[in-house]
Amino acid sequence: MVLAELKNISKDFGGITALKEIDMVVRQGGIHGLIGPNGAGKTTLFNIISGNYDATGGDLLFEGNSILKLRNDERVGLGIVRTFQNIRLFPSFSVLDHVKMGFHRRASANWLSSILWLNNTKKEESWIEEESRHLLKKVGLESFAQQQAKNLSYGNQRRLEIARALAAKPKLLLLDEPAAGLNESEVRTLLEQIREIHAEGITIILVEHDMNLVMEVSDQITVLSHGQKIAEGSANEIRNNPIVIREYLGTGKIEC
Amino acid sequence: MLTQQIINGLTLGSLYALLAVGFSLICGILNMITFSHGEIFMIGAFSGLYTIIALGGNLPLGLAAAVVVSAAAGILTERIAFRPFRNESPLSPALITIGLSISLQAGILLLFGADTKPFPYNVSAHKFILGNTVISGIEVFVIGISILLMIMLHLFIHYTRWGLALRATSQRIEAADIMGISTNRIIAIAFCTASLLAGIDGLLAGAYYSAFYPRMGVAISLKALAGATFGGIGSIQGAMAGALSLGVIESLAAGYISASYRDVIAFTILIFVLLIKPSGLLGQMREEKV
Amino acid sequence: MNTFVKKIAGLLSVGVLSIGLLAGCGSGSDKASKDDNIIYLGAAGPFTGDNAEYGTEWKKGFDIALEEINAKGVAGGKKLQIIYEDTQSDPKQSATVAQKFVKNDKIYAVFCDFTTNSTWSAAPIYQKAGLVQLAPNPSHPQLTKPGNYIFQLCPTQADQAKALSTLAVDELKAKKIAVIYLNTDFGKAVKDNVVTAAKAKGVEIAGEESYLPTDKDFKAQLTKIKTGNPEVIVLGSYYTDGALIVKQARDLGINAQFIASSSVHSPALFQLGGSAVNGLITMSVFNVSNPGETLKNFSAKYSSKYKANEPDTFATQAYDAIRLIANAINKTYEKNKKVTRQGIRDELASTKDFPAASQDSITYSANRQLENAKLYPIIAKDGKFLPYKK
Amino acid sequence: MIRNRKYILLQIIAVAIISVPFILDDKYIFHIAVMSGIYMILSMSLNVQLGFTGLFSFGHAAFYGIGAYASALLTRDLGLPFVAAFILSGLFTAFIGTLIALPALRLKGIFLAIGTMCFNEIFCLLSTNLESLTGGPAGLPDIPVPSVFGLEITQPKDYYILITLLVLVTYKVFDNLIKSRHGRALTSIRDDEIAARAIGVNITNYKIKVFAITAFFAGLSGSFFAHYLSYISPSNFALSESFNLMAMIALGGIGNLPGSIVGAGILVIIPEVFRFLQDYRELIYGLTIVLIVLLLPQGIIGWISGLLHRQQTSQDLAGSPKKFSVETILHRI
Repeated sequence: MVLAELKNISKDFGGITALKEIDMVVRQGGIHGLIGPNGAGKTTLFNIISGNYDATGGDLLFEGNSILKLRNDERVGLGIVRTFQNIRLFPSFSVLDHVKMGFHRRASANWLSSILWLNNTKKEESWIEEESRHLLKKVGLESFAQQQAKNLSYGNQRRLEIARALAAKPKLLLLDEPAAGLNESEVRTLLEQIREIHAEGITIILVEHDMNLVMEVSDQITVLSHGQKIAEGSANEIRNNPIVIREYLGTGKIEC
Repeated sequence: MLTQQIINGLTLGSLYALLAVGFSLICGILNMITFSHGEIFMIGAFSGLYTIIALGGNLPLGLAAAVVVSAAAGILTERIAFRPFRNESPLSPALITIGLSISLQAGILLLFGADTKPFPYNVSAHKFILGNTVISGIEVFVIGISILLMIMLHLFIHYTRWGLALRATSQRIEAADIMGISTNRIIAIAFCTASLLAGIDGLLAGAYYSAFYPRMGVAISLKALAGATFGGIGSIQGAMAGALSLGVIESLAAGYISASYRDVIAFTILIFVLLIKPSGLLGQMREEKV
Repeated sequence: MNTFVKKIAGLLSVGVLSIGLLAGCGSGSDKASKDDNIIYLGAAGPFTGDNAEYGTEWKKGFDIALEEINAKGVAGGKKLQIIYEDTQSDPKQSATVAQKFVKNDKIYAVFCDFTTNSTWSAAPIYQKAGLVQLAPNPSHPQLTKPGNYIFQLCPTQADQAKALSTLAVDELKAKKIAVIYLNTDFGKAVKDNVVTAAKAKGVEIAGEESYLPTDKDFKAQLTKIKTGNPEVIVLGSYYTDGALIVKQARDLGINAQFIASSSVHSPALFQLGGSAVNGLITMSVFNVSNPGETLKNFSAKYSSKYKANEPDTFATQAYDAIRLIANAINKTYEKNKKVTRQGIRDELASTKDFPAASQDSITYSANRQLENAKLYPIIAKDGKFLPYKK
Repeated sequence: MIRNRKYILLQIIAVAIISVPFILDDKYIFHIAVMSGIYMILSMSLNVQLGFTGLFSFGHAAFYGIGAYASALLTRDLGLPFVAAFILSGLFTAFIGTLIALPALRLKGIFLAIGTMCFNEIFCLLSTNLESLTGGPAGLPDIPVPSVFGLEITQPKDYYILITLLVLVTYKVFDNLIKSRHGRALTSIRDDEIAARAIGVNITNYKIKVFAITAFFAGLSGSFFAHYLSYISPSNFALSESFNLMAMIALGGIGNLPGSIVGAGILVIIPEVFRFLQDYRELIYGLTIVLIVLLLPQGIIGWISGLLHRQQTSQDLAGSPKKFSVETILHRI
């Protein structure tokens, strides 16, 4: 079943074409890898799916509906949640507050109720607290709950960012280079985490430079180069695709 | 009346402009706002005035005193209010400079009294009369000096090593740091330049209006900030053009619409410009990076 | 924080603390002398801030009056002393100071304030407490409306407007006049009253231009006025801005006759305006052509004490303010053998033909404004104000 | 348990401070306390906008003025009872706040600061010039004495009781807001707008609402001020008043709600205490602002709780935030 579909997506930046007529199908429950050399347009495509950028042309369907007109935050409400390549945490928030923040779209108490601290706010806040602690425990950050997020190690900050995204109960999770800056063992843990998330039925799109990681977890991979899609298929197909090898892997390095 | 109002506006605008480029330099480089620039203008004016009086009318030395004192005050302001908060919220420097501005006014008031001091020389003796339009010598002088200083500033920024470093720093402080530019020194130079221009402006304005008083920098600095924003913070030409046009707009608004609504009109135009182009008419947009 | 800033901060802290201590000790001695032999008066005015220069003139006038009065003593040998509180003529601070003064039962009367705004914001408080509020300078025609404890000392703008329009129309034979005024309660009152009075006399108004208290550039307004070609321009200004306006007008080649309300009557006008103000006619609240004894005496003392030519309106009105209160204190003491706030109010209200400096004599009307306020036209000439004669 | 005991202690201190004016029973003290209360509401609302949401609103005094003029006109000229005018002026100010928010959304950082400063100036100029409506530069005198459900409020003591209630309500409202999901959303906007959007916060909506609610409370305190002094004029709401409010929240701690109460209290009381300094008062006031920002970047409350914290826990929190409040306000403008 198709969860999201990109049709003819293009993006110009002041006359410079960053993406040209990209078609892509993201299957429900899959892990979709997105690779390509630097400047290939991976992050741009990512930002279009998440709603940070507007596409210049084409259409984007999510669960069958066009969502191109929706804002970033509205897409979060539909279940499209992202992380950032250069980790964007809230400097003044505690670890627990970050996860609570993830519940933002799932809670419903309005301003009036919050200001008066009515029953539904009270209930909702204790539900959020409980769920957040539960989630923290699951990702193994419960001992840091009251600490400032910025004092966490780099690997834990990554994990926290993913936990925050998970708290929003995504249907489609967009991971932007989650392995960047992590050491060997942290990458292993990350791999575990991605598998667990996948096991819960969450669809993932993964932009990653770490080829081994992408090849290992993705069941579908799209390769971009110079703003165009040059290949798509399973890890094995991509490995053996002559165009990919020429355009991309031919440099002799899998890393780019 | 139109030519006369434009000349009035240009004179006023020239006085705004020397302060406005200072705002543009400071705010452009640091992305922070200063509220004590008007007081640097004021102490420049006072030190110039009292030097002139003490030396029995030595104008060049008065100007030199204004330059030295205001530049020193500017550098000190940077050390106290800006350097400790680099790369932090612009709120702290804003608050400190508000405090500095209050205390500088109070200090000058204690030292020299509250009364308005005249400039001891008659500066508007020469007049050029063209039909219905009157231009006095001092107006030509004010506009001339202002343009001269702007040209010098332009040359400094575009054709010297320091100017290059200044521009680099205003593009990206961290990058400039990495490139081996001593950003501390560059920012100090920016403050120094901005402040000495403010000091000269103070003496010029004080002499032009023949009025020196502790709060002389308050209203004009707000207008200059508006002018700089109007033209584009971070751009020297923009700030200058903005200040000059603000002066002309004010003059025309007072002349053809209503003096009571002059400032309402000026500020409303500024807000509209900000809404249409938040970086000002000639300013560069800063891209939000995801 | 780097060491430099630390050092500066440390230095500043020491400075702040020591200034605090010094000033504290200095004024501490004042406060210690709580003597039954002293009758305190409150002065709430602009001793700092935008209008501080006018507050400074108050103090000069007060000091000369106190020297005179305390040489003789009031209410059977008691001394008068003034407690100064700065309001910056800010309405909010004026109200705060009022609360402070009314609760201090050693204070028997108050001078408050410089502007109509700050006078009015304190008025309900003085009224409720029954404490005389004598406003030395405000000239708003409705100033005393808030209650029967508020007294005005300045001829109102209605009086001024009558005198100014008579001068412009009857003496100077103007057919067209223009007004340039400070956009505050004061300037607006000048403008409104002059325009009404002049229109009543059938004069054309060639322009009404306002400016803000912070303005120093009036050329835009003046250029506009110039096109209307008025014969007389009326100023609703204080002396600082008044001097600059006349100067800039002359620079622009405006040759009209300037006339101004009494607020420009100050020697500072000449310092700031130079020769440009020559020929300006203003209204003096005091009788320059034929000064009474009181004014002569005050002028002489002022000139010798402050090394100035002559006192301005603000100092003179401050001088009279205290003498009026002292007079009321003496009278109520004679009658009742004691001094009360109420007593001072009653006696002040019934002041009649009191010889003063700012007017030849002062009589309070039923609504506590000057009865028969007189204004004397004077002309500025080479650094002096001379009686104006046609 | 310790937390609970601390809370009770704080409540006792609060009650003690509130009751001080009653013990002294002095009109001047009550007056100062009422003025402090008015500024507490103003600075709390500014703090929610500037401190918690990171919106550089430098023209808060304009909202204060709008509330004051609205309430004065409603009672004085339309004859509405105080309670109705009070609420209506709050709502009206909130409405204006929303209108201001719409263009303000396009501006960031110092540009928003400059824009709101212009708004403050425009408000003052209009209230000076629209004479038929606002009384012009002379202002509006004779604003009716408020009566609350038939009781006339005349004494500073009565005003004090009212304003104390109002301060407590304001505090409770903002405190509830801040600890709810909406409060977290506001703070997330301050910390990182892009990340906030990416987790589902509708930034536009939140900014508008924050403008509205803070303007509402500024309007209420303006209304209270107008009826308390029974006289208002444009100079009450000048730009310098906005700067005063900013100094108050800096003193108490940016992004610290109880801090705003303390900051406002101190900055209303201090100039009164230092009246004896006369000419030096302004100088000291200015230098005090400089010193506070330099030496106590987290404000007084932050500093004190920092001291207490240091005593309680040993070195384990060495890496804990030193400049929590200032540093985190929108590092990218």
